[in-house]
Amino acid sequence: MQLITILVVSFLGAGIVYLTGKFSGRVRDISAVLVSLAVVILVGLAYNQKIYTNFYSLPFLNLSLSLRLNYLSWFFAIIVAGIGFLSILFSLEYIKDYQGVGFYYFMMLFVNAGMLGIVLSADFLSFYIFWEMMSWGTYLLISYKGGKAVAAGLKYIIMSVAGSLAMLFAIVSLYASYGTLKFSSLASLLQIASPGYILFLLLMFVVGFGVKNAIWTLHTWLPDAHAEAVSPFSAVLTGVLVRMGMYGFLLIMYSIVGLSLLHKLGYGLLNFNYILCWIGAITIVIPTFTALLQNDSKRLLAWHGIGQGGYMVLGIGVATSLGIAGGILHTLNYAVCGALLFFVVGAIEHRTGGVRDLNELGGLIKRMPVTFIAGLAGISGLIGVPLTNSFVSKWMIYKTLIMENYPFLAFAAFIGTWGTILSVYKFLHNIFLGQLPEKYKDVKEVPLTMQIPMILLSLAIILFGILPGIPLKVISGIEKSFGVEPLSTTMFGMPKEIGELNLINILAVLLVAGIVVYLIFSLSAKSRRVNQDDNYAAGLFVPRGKYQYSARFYDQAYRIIGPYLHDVVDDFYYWLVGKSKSSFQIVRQIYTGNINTYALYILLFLTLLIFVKLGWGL
Amino acid sequence: MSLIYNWMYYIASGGLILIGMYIILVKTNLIKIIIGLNFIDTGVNILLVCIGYVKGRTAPIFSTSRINPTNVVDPVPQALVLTAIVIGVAVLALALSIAIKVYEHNKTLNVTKIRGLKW
Amino acid sequence: MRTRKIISIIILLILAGGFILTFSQIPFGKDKINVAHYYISKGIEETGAVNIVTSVVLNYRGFDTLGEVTVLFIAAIGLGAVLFTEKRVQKHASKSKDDKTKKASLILRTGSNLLFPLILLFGAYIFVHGHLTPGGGFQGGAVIASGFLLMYLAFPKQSINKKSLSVVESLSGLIFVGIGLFGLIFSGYFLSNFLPKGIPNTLFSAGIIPIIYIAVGFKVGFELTSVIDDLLGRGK
Amino acid sequence: MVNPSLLIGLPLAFAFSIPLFGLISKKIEKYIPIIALFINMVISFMLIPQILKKPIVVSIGGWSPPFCINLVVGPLGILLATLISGIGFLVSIYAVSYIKEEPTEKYHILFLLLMVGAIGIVLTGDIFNLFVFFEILCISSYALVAYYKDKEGTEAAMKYLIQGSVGSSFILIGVALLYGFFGTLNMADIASRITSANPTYLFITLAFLITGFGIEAAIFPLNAWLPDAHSSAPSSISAILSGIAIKTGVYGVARMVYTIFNANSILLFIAFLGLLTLLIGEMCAFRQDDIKRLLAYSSIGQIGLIIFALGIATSLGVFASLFQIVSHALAKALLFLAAGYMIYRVGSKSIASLNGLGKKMPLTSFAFTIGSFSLIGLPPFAGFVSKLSIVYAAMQVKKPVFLAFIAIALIATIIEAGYFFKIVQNLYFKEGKNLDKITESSGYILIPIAILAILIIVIGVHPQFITGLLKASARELLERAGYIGWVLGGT
Repeated sequence: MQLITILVVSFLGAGIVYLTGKFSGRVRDISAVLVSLAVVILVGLAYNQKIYTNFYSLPFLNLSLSLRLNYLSWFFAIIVAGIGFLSILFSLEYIKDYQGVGFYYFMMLFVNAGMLGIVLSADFLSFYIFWEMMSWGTYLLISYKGGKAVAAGLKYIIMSVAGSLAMLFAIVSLYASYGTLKFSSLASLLQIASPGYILFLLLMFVVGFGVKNAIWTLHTWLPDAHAEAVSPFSAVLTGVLVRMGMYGFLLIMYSIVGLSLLHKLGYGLLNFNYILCWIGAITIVIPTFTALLQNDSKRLLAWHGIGQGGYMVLGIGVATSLGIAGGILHTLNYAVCGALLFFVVGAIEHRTGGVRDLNELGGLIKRMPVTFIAGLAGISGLIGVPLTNSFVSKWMIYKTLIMENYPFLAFAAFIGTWGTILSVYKFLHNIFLGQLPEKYKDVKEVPLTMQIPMILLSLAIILFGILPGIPLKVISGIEKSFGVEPLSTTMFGMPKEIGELNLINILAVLLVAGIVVYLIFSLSAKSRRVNQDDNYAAGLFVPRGKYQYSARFYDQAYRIIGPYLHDVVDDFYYWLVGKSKSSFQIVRQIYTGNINTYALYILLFLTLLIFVKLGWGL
Repeated sequence: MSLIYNWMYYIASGGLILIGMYIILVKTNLIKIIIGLNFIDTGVNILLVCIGYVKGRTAPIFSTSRINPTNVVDPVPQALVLTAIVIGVAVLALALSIAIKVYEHNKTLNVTKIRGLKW
Repeated sequence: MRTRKIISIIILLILAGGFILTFSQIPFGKDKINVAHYYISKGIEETGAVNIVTSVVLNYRGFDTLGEVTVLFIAAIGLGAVLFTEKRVQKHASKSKDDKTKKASLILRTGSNLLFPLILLFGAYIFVHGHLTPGGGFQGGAVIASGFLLMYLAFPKQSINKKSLSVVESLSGLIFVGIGLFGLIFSGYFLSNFLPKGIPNTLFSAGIIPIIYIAVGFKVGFELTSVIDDLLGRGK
Repeated sequence: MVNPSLLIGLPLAFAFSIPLFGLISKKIEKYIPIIALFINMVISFMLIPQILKKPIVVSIGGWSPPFCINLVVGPLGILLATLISGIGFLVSIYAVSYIKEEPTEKYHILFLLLMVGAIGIVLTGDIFNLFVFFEILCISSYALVAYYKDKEGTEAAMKYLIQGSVGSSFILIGVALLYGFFGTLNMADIASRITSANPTYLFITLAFLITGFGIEAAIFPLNAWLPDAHSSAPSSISAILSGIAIKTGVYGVARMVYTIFNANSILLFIAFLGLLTLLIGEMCAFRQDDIKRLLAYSSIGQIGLIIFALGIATSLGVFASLFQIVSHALAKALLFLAAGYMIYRVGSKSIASLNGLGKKMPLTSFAFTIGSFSLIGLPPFAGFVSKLSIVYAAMQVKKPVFLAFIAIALIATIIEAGYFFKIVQNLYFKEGKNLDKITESSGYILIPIAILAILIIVIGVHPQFITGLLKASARELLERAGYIGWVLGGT
């Protein structure tokens, strides 16, 4: 009942918000916030409960739709609800000047509701239904801005439909073989299935979830979609929507197929998990370095979104207790950081009139201090600076890779982190540091409703960075439900058996170091404060316009690595589409417009029927 | 000889049908194509009558008492032919009226040139 | 074009083969009568019509005939719909030309005047006696339409009143359906022969058959007339 | 008990009386089809519960079945009759303000007769009568396609007429041969005697019948008329043609193959043909710039899916096929009606001209979106459930060939998604030109569109409304002994 309430509130809430929007914009805004807050509270209240309910039945297919709640679904549900709430809050000011605001709120809430449905469903049919609802809702939201977003939306939905059809294929074949779609029953029924069939299933699901989670070769929709969507929705996209794929991976690999079966798939190095790990590693390296080349702030973050997804896939691919926990924890951590960074970009966009080009921004630190701090927290989180959340999850992933003797994979993960550091530094620097362009002189800090989500998320980064035990407790519950040996954790990190990680110690060390540094700096000579506009270059007046050394930041690096990072996969897809278009053109010419030819077709068909019958005795 | 006698009507009906089809396949004049349709129609009607015919029997009209009920042909195909003819006429009339319109718009009856709609 | 001819001939040869194979299973001129035995043996008794074809057409398979009437109606209406626009335009244009070009000869005009009532009478005879002799509503209607065609030939400028045509058409159609519905009311079956059968071989026999045939005769006659009228490019 | 012959008799009477009403007032005419089809709809709804208990066999004229024409109102018949009268009713409401070009009176007569033909086809139990009703449907649709009398319309009607009458000649040949073989025209009677003839030679007859009905059903090489006719007809007629007329062709094929001939050997071939039709239809639709032509090609694709499911020939397959018939009929009627009015407002058929209409005609565009999502097969719309059933039915037979087929069918769905999503984006997210004067559709246009959209959602969310009837219908097609038993008595 509780789960049904959550879904009903979130779906009906979306409708109600849309309807109230017809009367008053203000009421609509308030009710949108209230609905999303109510969902957060409802999900929060459901913590640590185990629920299973049937909510609908389709007697003609002998199927019933059901919902369930366990640690896994609660973990994702709270991320969905939380990020959803914050993005709605952030949207209040951001979206004000757009057309069709009612539609926007409706779709935001609808997509959130769809995602809640995905994580709460207990059988594949309801999973698929909510999945598709989320997909088309997302498509509408991505295209919402018009212009370039239209192409991005189309690209997204085509890839998404292709993925979900692969998934449908697998789901229906499951149903045809076993007569049930319940996760729990399938989990036991599949234990006696042939490895070939399991591999086929996993392959189909990997395609389906991989499109969403943007693993390499299926990732090409993501940069466009993230860049062109409105920023609050980009936050939802990168933080939670894309991670539905992650949820799917966890569900199919560990909750249903199970670890013991997974290990039987393949021979030696050619086994499923190892290949998945490599896909994860490639997904880390290539997109992270591609991000380095981007000049569009959202596109840069989008490529990082792909790269961080690689860490998660790598983590769960290794399939040890620590690795899985690392992967899941990184999902949460990235959701926080990613959403925060997109909020930051959104705030910048909001104040500068939609500027995303990193070469045109700069020096906003004084003008938008809160945003700057949020951005700093976000990139620290993304990199995994100690005392931020991702430090823990990345540490866990590295540790797993080293413990399990995967040196190359570990190396790939490290390289990824370097790339991350390089490119997010560019991000932060080009926006906030350096010279302030003339035109942004009057830029002000964003309003409070936009600050709150950023502040909350920044706090969350620090909180989970110091107290990783909070999410890890839930995660060990998840692992227990997978039948994996649960990770033992403490509030501040890991116990000794695995390899000591105690963030209190680190905190203490860093605090001491920080105090020392501060003392040194405060004792050393004072630097003179200069007005931001007060820039002289060797005694010459600066030409108006851009004078910033950060324009084309990594120009040298481009020349070296640029050619290798060309997105061949994307080119391949475009080639495929082009080829199929031209082949459709050929097929189309069957319909010549000449009635004699059409009559010929009819008679050909008739004779073919007769001929086939008489010739081969059909 | 009896073979030809037995097959004559079938040959006529099948032949008419095939000739009609050939016209539709090969001729480019719209009116000729419509004539071809009519050929097929006529062929089918003959076929129907052939099927109902029984050698040496008379029409199923008992206007005089001399007619024996066992000595009449099958009345059903004749009834069907009646319907089929009327339907053929209806299609023909409509086809001609559309042909008039097509000619007005295209100034030609050559179907290879009336190809505004294709692909 | 050449290849098309060759292909079509090949196709048609295969088709001809198919026909031969099928016809070989349906011997010509043999007694294959199955269901129709019932009609032949019981027809007169059950329907009162001595023309078994008529009893099949109007009673046993009366529904087909209703459909057939409908098809003809559709053709007439469809023709009117398709040829609708240019009528008014042409009427103006043709008026001036008509005087010189469209004038029938005296012989034709006199002969038509003389023959027209006879043709109508003949047509009426055919459809009234549909249950007794070969003939019926369709044949009679066609004869009537030929009379009107003759009139059009003789007097090209005059035209029949379209409105009254359509009224007759729809009234006779309604009579047919109405009889069917009356049958439903009186005996529980659509189009059942609920009227007394009378003595076979007399004019007033066979229940609803003559009534329907009269309606059909009018309907077919006027529909074909309106088709002719439309194709001549005139009318209201 | 309501007599099912009223379903045909009443609209026929109304159609004949339209000219008479026209004498009274020109304004009444256009409401006659609404009244007639509404009565029809009510009658067929009333009949459904009875028929689910026991099918009704009505003889016309009062003789026992093999000797006269009879209506066999089984679940399949009533399902399709309800669908036809329902959609016809909605389209006739639409036509009240949509059809302005003279002679409107003739339009309404032809429209009503088209519906009579369609209902007759699905209800009749006599094969020659089937042919007659088929002709009623075809001839009235030829005339209606040419209704605008423009260059495209007449050309399309001409092509449709030639192909269609070749098809109906084939049907008549088939009927004649069947009569030659068995000496009877009652479908149940033929079905019970079918084993007495040599199946090889009988197959030629079946080939003629399949080709004949296949032309109306738009199976692949026979469907060249469809894009022309559907795109040039008035939109209300396109909705009927796509929603109903081609379904009657499918019904014809299904009746012949399943009930009469019991031709199980050909089913795989039919499934293959369906798949081919699906692929070709979607490929052609993808490249269209003309919205109506695009929808027409999409109809070809959907009909391919329907025929594919029909070829699966398990009870679930036929069920899914019928479900797809219902959901496609609703969605395609909706799409044509909505697109028709958009075209009317914009004045152009090109897809690009629909840009930005989402803001000017929000309700129409919204309905269009629902229709296209349903066709793609997205939940929670009706198309999802039907497509899911088809996929499941194909998987359930556990033959590798069907597995491959359904995989290809799913790939075709991606193509379909490609063009429909593009149109939806054009509606909402692209900037249009010269949209200032465009306003939302009027009431008569919106009511049918809204009802169809609601139906799509309701069936999508709660498919149980119709699944009972669909299951019974599937059983009717598959259990031919039952069908013969209803008509001839005994089993």
